[in-house]
Amino acid sequence: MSFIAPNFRHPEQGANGLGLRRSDYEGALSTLCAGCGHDSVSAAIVQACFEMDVEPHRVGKFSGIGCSSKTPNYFLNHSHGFNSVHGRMPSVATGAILGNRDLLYIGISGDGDTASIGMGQFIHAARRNLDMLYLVENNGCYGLTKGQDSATADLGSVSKTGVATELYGLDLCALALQSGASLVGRSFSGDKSQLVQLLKTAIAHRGFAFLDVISPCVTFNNTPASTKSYDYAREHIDVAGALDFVPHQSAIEIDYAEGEVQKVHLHDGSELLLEKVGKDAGALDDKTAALAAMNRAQDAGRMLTGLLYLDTELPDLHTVNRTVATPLNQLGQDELFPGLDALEQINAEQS
Amino acid sequence: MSFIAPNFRHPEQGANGLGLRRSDYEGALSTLCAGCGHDSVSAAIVQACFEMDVEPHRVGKFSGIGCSSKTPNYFLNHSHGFNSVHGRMPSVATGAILGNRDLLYIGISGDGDTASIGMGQFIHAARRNLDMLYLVENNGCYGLTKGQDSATADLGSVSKTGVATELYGLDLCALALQSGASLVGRSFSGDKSQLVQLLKTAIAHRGFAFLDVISPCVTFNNTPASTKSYDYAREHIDVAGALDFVPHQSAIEIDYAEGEVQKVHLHDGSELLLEKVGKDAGALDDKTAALAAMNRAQDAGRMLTGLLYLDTELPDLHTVNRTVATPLNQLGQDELFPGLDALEQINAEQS
Amino acid sequence: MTAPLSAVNEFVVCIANVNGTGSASANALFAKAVFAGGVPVAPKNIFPSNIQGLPTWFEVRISEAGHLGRRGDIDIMVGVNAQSLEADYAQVRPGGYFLYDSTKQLPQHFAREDITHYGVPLTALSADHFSDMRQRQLLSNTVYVGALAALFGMDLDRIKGQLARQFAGKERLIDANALALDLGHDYVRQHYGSDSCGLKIRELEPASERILMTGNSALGLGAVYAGATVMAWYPITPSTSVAEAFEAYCRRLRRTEDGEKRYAVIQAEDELAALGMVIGANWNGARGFTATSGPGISLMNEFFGLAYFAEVPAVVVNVQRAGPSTGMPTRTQQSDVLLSAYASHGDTKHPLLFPSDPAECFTAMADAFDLADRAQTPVLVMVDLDLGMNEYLSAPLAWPEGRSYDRGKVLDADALENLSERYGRYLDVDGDGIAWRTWPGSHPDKGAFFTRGTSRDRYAAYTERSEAYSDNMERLLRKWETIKTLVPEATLEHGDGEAEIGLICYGTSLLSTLEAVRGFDVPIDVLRLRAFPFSPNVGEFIARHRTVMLIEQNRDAQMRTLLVNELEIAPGLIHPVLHYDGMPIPANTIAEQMQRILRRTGIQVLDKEDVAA
Amino acid sequence: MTAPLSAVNEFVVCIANVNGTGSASANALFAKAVFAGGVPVAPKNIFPSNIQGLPTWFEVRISEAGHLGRRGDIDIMVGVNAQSLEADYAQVRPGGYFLYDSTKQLPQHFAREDITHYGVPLTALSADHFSDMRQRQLLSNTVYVGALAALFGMDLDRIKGQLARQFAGKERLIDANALALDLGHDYVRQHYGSDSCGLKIRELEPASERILMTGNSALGLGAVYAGATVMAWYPITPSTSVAEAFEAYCRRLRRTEDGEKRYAVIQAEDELAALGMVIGANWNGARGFTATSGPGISLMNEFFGLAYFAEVPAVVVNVQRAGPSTGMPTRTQQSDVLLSAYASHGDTKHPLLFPSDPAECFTAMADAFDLADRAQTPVLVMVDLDLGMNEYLSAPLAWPEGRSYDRGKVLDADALENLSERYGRYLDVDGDGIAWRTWPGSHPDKGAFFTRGTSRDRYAAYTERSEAYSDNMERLLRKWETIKTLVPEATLEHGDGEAEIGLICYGTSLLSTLEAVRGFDVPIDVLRLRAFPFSPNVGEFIARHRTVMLIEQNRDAQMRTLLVNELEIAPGLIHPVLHYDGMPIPANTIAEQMQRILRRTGIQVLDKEDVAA
Ligand SMILES: Cc1ncc(C[n+]2csc(CCOP(=O)(O)OP(=O)(O)O)c2C)c(N)n1
Ligand SMILES: Cc1ncc(C[n+]2csc(CCOP(=O)(O)OP(=O)(O)O)c2C)c(N)n1
Ligand code: SF4
Ligand code: SF4
Ligand SMILES: [Mg+2]
Ligand SMILES: [Mg+2]
Repeated sequence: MSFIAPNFRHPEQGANGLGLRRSDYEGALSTLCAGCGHDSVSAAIVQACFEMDVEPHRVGKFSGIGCSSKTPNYFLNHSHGFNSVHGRMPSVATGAILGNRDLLYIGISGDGDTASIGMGQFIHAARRNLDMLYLVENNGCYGLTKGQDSATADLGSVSKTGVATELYGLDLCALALQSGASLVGRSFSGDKSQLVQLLKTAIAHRGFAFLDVISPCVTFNNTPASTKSYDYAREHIDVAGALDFVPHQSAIEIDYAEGEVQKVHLHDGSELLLEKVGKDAGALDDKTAALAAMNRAQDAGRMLTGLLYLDTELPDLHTVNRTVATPLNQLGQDELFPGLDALEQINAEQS
Repeated sequence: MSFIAPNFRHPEQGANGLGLRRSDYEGALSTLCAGCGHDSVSAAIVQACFEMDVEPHRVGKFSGIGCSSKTPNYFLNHSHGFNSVHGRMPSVATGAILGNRDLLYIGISGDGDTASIGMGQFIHAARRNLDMLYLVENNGCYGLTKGQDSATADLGSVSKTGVATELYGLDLCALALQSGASLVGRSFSGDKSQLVQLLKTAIAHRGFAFLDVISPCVTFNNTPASTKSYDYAREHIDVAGALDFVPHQSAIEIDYAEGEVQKVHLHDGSELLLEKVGKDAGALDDKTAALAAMNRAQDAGRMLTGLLYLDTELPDLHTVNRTVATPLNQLGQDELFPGLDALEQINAEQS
Repeated sequence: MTAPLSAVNEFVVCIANVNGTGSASANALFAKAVFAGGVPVAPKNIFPSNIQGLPTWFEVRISEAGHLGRRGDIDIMVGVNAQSLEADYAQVRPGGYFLYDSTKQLPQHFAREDITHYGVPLTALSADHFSDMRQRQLLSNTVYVGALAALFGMDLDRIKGQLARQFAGKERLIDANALALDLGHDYVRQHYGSDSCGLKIRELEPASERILMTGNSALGLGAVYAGATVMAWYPITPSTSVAEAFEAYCRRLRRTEDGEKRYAVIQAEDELAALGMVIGANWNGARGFTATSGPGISLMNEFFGLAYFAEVPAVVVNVQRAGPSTGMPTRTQQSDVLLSAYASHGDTKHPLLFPSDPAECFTAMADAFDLADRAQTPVLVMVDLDLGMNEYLSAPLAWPEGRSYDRGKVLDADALENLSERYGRYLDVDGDGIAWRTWPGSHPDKGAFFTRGTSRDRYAAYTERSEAYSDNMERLLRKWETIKTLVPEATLEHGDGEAEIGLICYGTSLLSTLEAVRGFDVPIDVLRLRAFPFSPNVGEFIARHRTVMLIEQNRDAQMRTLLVNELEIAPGLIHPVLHYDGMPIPANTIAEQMQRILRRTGIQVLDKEDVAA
Repeated sequence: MTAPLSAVNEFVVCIANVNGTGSASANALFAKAVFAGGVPVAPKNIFPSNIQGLPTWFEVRISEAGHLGRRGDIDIMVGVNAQSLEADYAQVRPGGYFLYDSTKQLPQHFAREDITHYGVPLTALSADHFSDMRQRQLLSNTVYVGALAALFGMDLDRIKGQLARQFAGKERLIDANALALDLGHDYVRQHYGSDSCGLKIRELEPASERILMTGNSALGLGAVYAGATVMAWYPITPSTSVAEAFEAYCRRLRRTEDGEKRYAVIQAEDELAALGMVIGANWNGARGFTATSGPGISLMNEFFGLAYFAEVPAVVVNVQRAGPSTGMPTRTQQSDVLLSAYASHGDTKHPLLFPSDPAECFTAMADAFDLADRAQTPVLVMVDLDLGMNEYLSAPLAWPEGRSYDRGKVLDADALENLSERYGRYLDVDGDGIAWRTWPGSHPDKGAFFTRGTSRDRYAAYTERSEAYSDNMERLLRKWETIKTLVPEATLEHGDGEAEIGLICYGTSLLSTLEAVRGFDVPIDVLRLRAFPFSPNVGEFIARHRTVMLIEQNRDAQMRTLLVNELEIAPGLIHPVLHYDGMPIPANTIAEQMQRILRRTGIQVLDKEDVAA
């Protein structure tokens, strides 16, 4: 998928810039079904973090409940993880982010976890532009409770139950966008290279980076008539425009024809190169155009993948809050305790 | 606002087609602040129900908690009402609608009640295309708890607290549309004639009719720098196109230039006449165009009011469910009890 | 050397497998076939909280004597899961048997001398006869059923008959499975003869008609019979199959000729919404219910308070699992008792029903709807994973001739028309604490009222007057007294009520309790609670017995808290017998704790096994 | 004819007004001025659950003797609300006084002969002197303060001094209010002289330093001093002002020179999210808390279970209001005790702290954070609307010199570096049931673990093994034993501990209990609970007293349930004294119920008023 060859060199064979190997980014053995899309997503996260020189222990991993929500246990073993309760991952992540602004936060959720019980928290996390990667492993069903339709199941899609979905399927990208997320992308667990590029972009971005990843459930929703099956995804994907993520360490000199490629600077100094597709492709931060493109694709029965929206200017929650640079959890009594004089003063005011 | 003079005649002076007077549609004395927008909305509901010949006792009124949610007590005294818990009105209404498909259901909520604690239920009620009118009295703040910002408070808007809102304000119309609502409209409590027309349309419609009504809170959010104040609303409204609701009882013969007016048939036999505004106005059921129009208006700091979207084809929940015509609550033991033979048969199957 | 176990119709089989391999239908086939031969069985499915690849066990207790609680040890193990093989092997009782897949050789150290080994090449036999990969895996499970049949001397035709029922209409499957049965059966006969195993199954003429059914199926069907028309739910183990059963039975029993539904089942967006929908439906006069488990009950607290205070009927099935938090979703417990009884902030109490088997589950739904309608309050039907998801032996489901729905105090259009006094929604006209309600849309100008969770006067008008508030709260207490007269009585399950020792239990602890009791040679009475609040005979039972023990499956003795609190009983009078490791309570756990308590209270008894030893 | 009441520094004033008319600042001015003169006051604001136009009362108890609970009747009423005038008028004690706005004439039937009437043309006086409409309304309230000052013989300069403090920096407001004070004062002097009213306020030299502050302000400030950095909340009466106070004090005390914040306050989307955020912050090593009321606690049940089971610290302030459901949002109660103690499905228990006044509220926050960190569990600080939203007389807020934050068992980077054994998140290395935690990001390759609400082994690895599950649940019980040693002890508030009669109370029932006790002429001991679980002296107290009564503000005697359940006490030994109408508990309610109980238990006592009568 990458249209520019990566020119990033590893310091030593098999190790990244931190001298860590890929295995340092792995997690516990997966207990998911063989062939589950979620395992591919975990692998892509391992890959992206490894290539981005992410310090594994400087990551906080979050999830709700579901097969997808189990996956944070299956990558980054040296990170702390928090498998919380169903649908409430966003709030737990919010608190953690408030408590320490210096870690990289990765939240993994499922379509059941996010689009049903977690809808409110999802929308509000987007609205606050929390500085995190929020990834939904979207299989259109409730895997862990044995295959019920989720709210992202498309109208007419048929899972293993054999009954066609009769309700409107929610588009999480559109909802995230409409709620204030500053980065919105969609991918497919079977398209690792695109997914890794999107993950790197999301990691480099400061703000709420939402990725909706079609991740088939082989056990309950990989039927011929399912719109979340491997086959269907492979056949119905439209790519919004290839992208290449260029980490800030690497000096780049690239040849590209003016106007064909859009260049975006990310907060950590990285650069993003985007191929422009079609003549009606709007600017990356044109919300109206992005929504229109998504809805048009949906109407045409297609799935639009790639980076769909990016606004690097939108302040994240800490910026809005004007939080001090030192993480709040690092402040000790010296910095936090207002002193006995102040207390005496306050007592005097109340008497 | 009506561009066609109503030709509906009352059978007797001051009474409607049912022989009821306007006072038969009123409720208890309001305890809201003098000048509160919500009281105007109640008055508009009274007006619409009166003019539509709604049988007052065939209405179910629902709400959550808040000043807005108190209002079902202030209209239609002969209807049963249910003032439930904060943010959960949609689910209570869903159950009631399932239990009796024959009543008219009106749900009133606030922007706090819907856009924060109630976001999940709101989106899912829209997604199910529940046959109800769902109206948010949107004042950008939490009136009853003394004026905190709500999630619909616009970025930069300043309430009585004096602090400008620092987060992205949610657009409930856009979210309803993106979630599957079949009717979406916006109005202003100060524009009674538009509001009454929208209410009538919503009442005649079968499916989820969402109305976002800017309804200023005179006590906490009617400041000069508030985008939900009376003055601001009056100065920043764009009308999406005038509409005229023609009840099914009245035979109409209207002159209008072809192409200027769009005619829509509603489920109860009523007709809707819509003036088309601007050359880029899409069809009423073009979701992409409707979203684009809303987002463009918002970007321009304007508020787009009127009927923004209508899809009369989308099946409501009962249609999807294939529920019998007789309301479920009318079925007695005769219809519901499967009989002792069937039980014996089932016992035999388990042995 | 230990002598090989020998028993007829009294032993425990365990099949240790991997989940996601389709063993469920083979396992069920075995248990149902035993049952079809008239022999009482209690199958228990012990499965992991994941979909594929982790250990799962299917434990079948076979007991002509009717001991159908969990015994806690294994007479014969079918070990086909490499991951757990070591532990499974170790678990076999001395003298017991171990059947394994001999397609690969068993590791050297599997060399217990106190048990008998049966190697059967399950995989190889299946591979030799079936070509489709998935079918091979599935049918290797059926092969061990055939092998077991040979060991236990079961009638193969009986099993094939069961097969035909199980796969009715799927001839290809029936044939393939029949072949697999033969393969296992014949292999064992050829290699081990027909008398090598001391465990035997002998068909019986059953004394009375019995069924084998899961509690959840019975609950779902019970709701259909009870006239429920609205079911709103959110998937959660172990309650999901209540919704599935309700929907499946409705599809069969509640559709018009042209397929229209006399019901609505909604998968809600979460448990809060599910209970909200149930409240809305009942408010509107339709019987609505939901089914959930612990996490859902936690989320429903606010709505429970609303339904209590606004007096809206609601039925909630709580299929309990091991808590707290996500806990162990596929393990059983009785640990939501306290929360369910007092759910919500403020002063609240909710009636609970505790069925013990499928027949009672079926009836409990009718009782719950009647009680909810009559008392205008939420009612919880409390079961657990063990009863909910396992096939339980039970009397057939029964509906008493002529039993009709009690919709409680509802004023319909006619009654409203004839009403001479002013209608007051919260007016206690009958003195039982229960006022008359009306359903929306009934009458043009009488009976409408505004329901709310805030304080109101007797005419449903909003008020913050202290007296109106207290008046209402006190009426709710009067209603609670009325409810005591409406719930099912506790039942004496053993003894004549005159013993010195009294045991109290409820729900799925019954069978193991009865089994434990039979091991003691002193008179013991067993009382089974069937509802909260408690019927008067509960307090009497406690007062009449010198030593009272309460058996329950949670850590904190939650039912004991309810007893003490509601009956004003000194806690010291009730000795807790607790089990909370997530497995169904075994009889020997109860017996051991009973021994300890009796010793502590100075009562000297020996249990029969001690006597025998 | 009844003689006019006459009292110095011992009476109750009530101002009956309409809400939304800005009376709050005038009312506060009066109460604060009395207090500034050294006289103990207890103001109580009784307001409706709406914003404008409904009746509201401001009741001020003035008591040199320090009786600062609610007395329950009124000596002098200021009646300026037409809606409630009739009832307000009726409420004045025989011999009492009634001050009204004589701009309009009082209706004919306001003609009680047993009280003294003062007509003061509040509206007219204000209208004559102020032009702005809104100001006229506001200042007519200040006029009655001036009038009261004249009746009670208060020093007007004292009030004006208070005025200057209250409106510091707003000179125009000060001048206008001073004028309004004079208008009321002068009118009364001219028309009624200075001796017409028998109720007088005489300034005192206060024995000790005291402050007047709301509990919520003290809680908010307490959190600042306790080092809280994250506050997540959702608006709900009566807890909102905890968040407001925390934020306001942080803005003042916790910003860098260039305005950056050493804190974050987030208005969450609901209470579930609020507690989720608090859990996330604490998990990450930042002290985080939330404040809510009953409905919020109900919604938080699932998260309480998670925090309990995953062992994440969290502090939750519960400002209780009248339940259940929405109940009476602006009325007080102690009715979330049971739910708070056992919140969540499954077996769970949470420590509760019960401060009784602002100084204790302040300290309770430090205690709560220390306890939460040390015990790695959620801790609730339980107050109620009465203490939370009313100005309470209190000792000054105090922070013991040298008290430092106890962050509990946390392994930092160095400790991890030096760790020789394998780190186990749930390993009970110290035998107190509390294991060591680590904060994310501390060390490159040691100490990371996966937090979950599902069963895991001592090394935090997922497991469904029964033994690992039980092992963990039993360790949590050991931890609970440790917690008992960490919570504040119950305190003896009256008596020498040797009486036959023992009263137990907690929170805001203390003052009225002490006042009720003083009316009896037998020895009575009063014990005040300050925490759940209970300190050992609670059980001892109950054992040592022949008659024990428990005073609480709920219908179902919820604390009694906790006592009985946790201390294994026979319920019959604890007589409930209950009050639950939403108003603060008055002393006479307690005294009456005490009388009844004593009579029932055969103890003959007369209370002092009976003696006097
Ligand atoms: C409060 C609560 N309700 C229900 C459940 C049961 N539950 C576990 S996982 C799950 C759905 C998971 O679906 P999804 O998020 O799509 O994950 P997937 O398994 O498909 O990856 C549900 C409903 C729960 N754990 N908690
Ligand atoms: C569970 C719960 N949380 C909080 C509250 C407190 N509360 C009452 S009304 C309200 C907000 C109302 O805002 P909105 O819906 O916008 O109505 P408005 O008063 O502005 O019309 C809140 C938070 C509550 N009643 N229940
Ligand atoms: S059930 Fe579906 S989602 Fe779950 S692990 Fe298996 S394939 Fe993946
Ligand atoms: S506070 Fe605001 S929303 Fe509430 S009644 Fe007053 S004006 Fe209306
Ligand atoms: Mg899913
Ligand atoms: Mg509002």
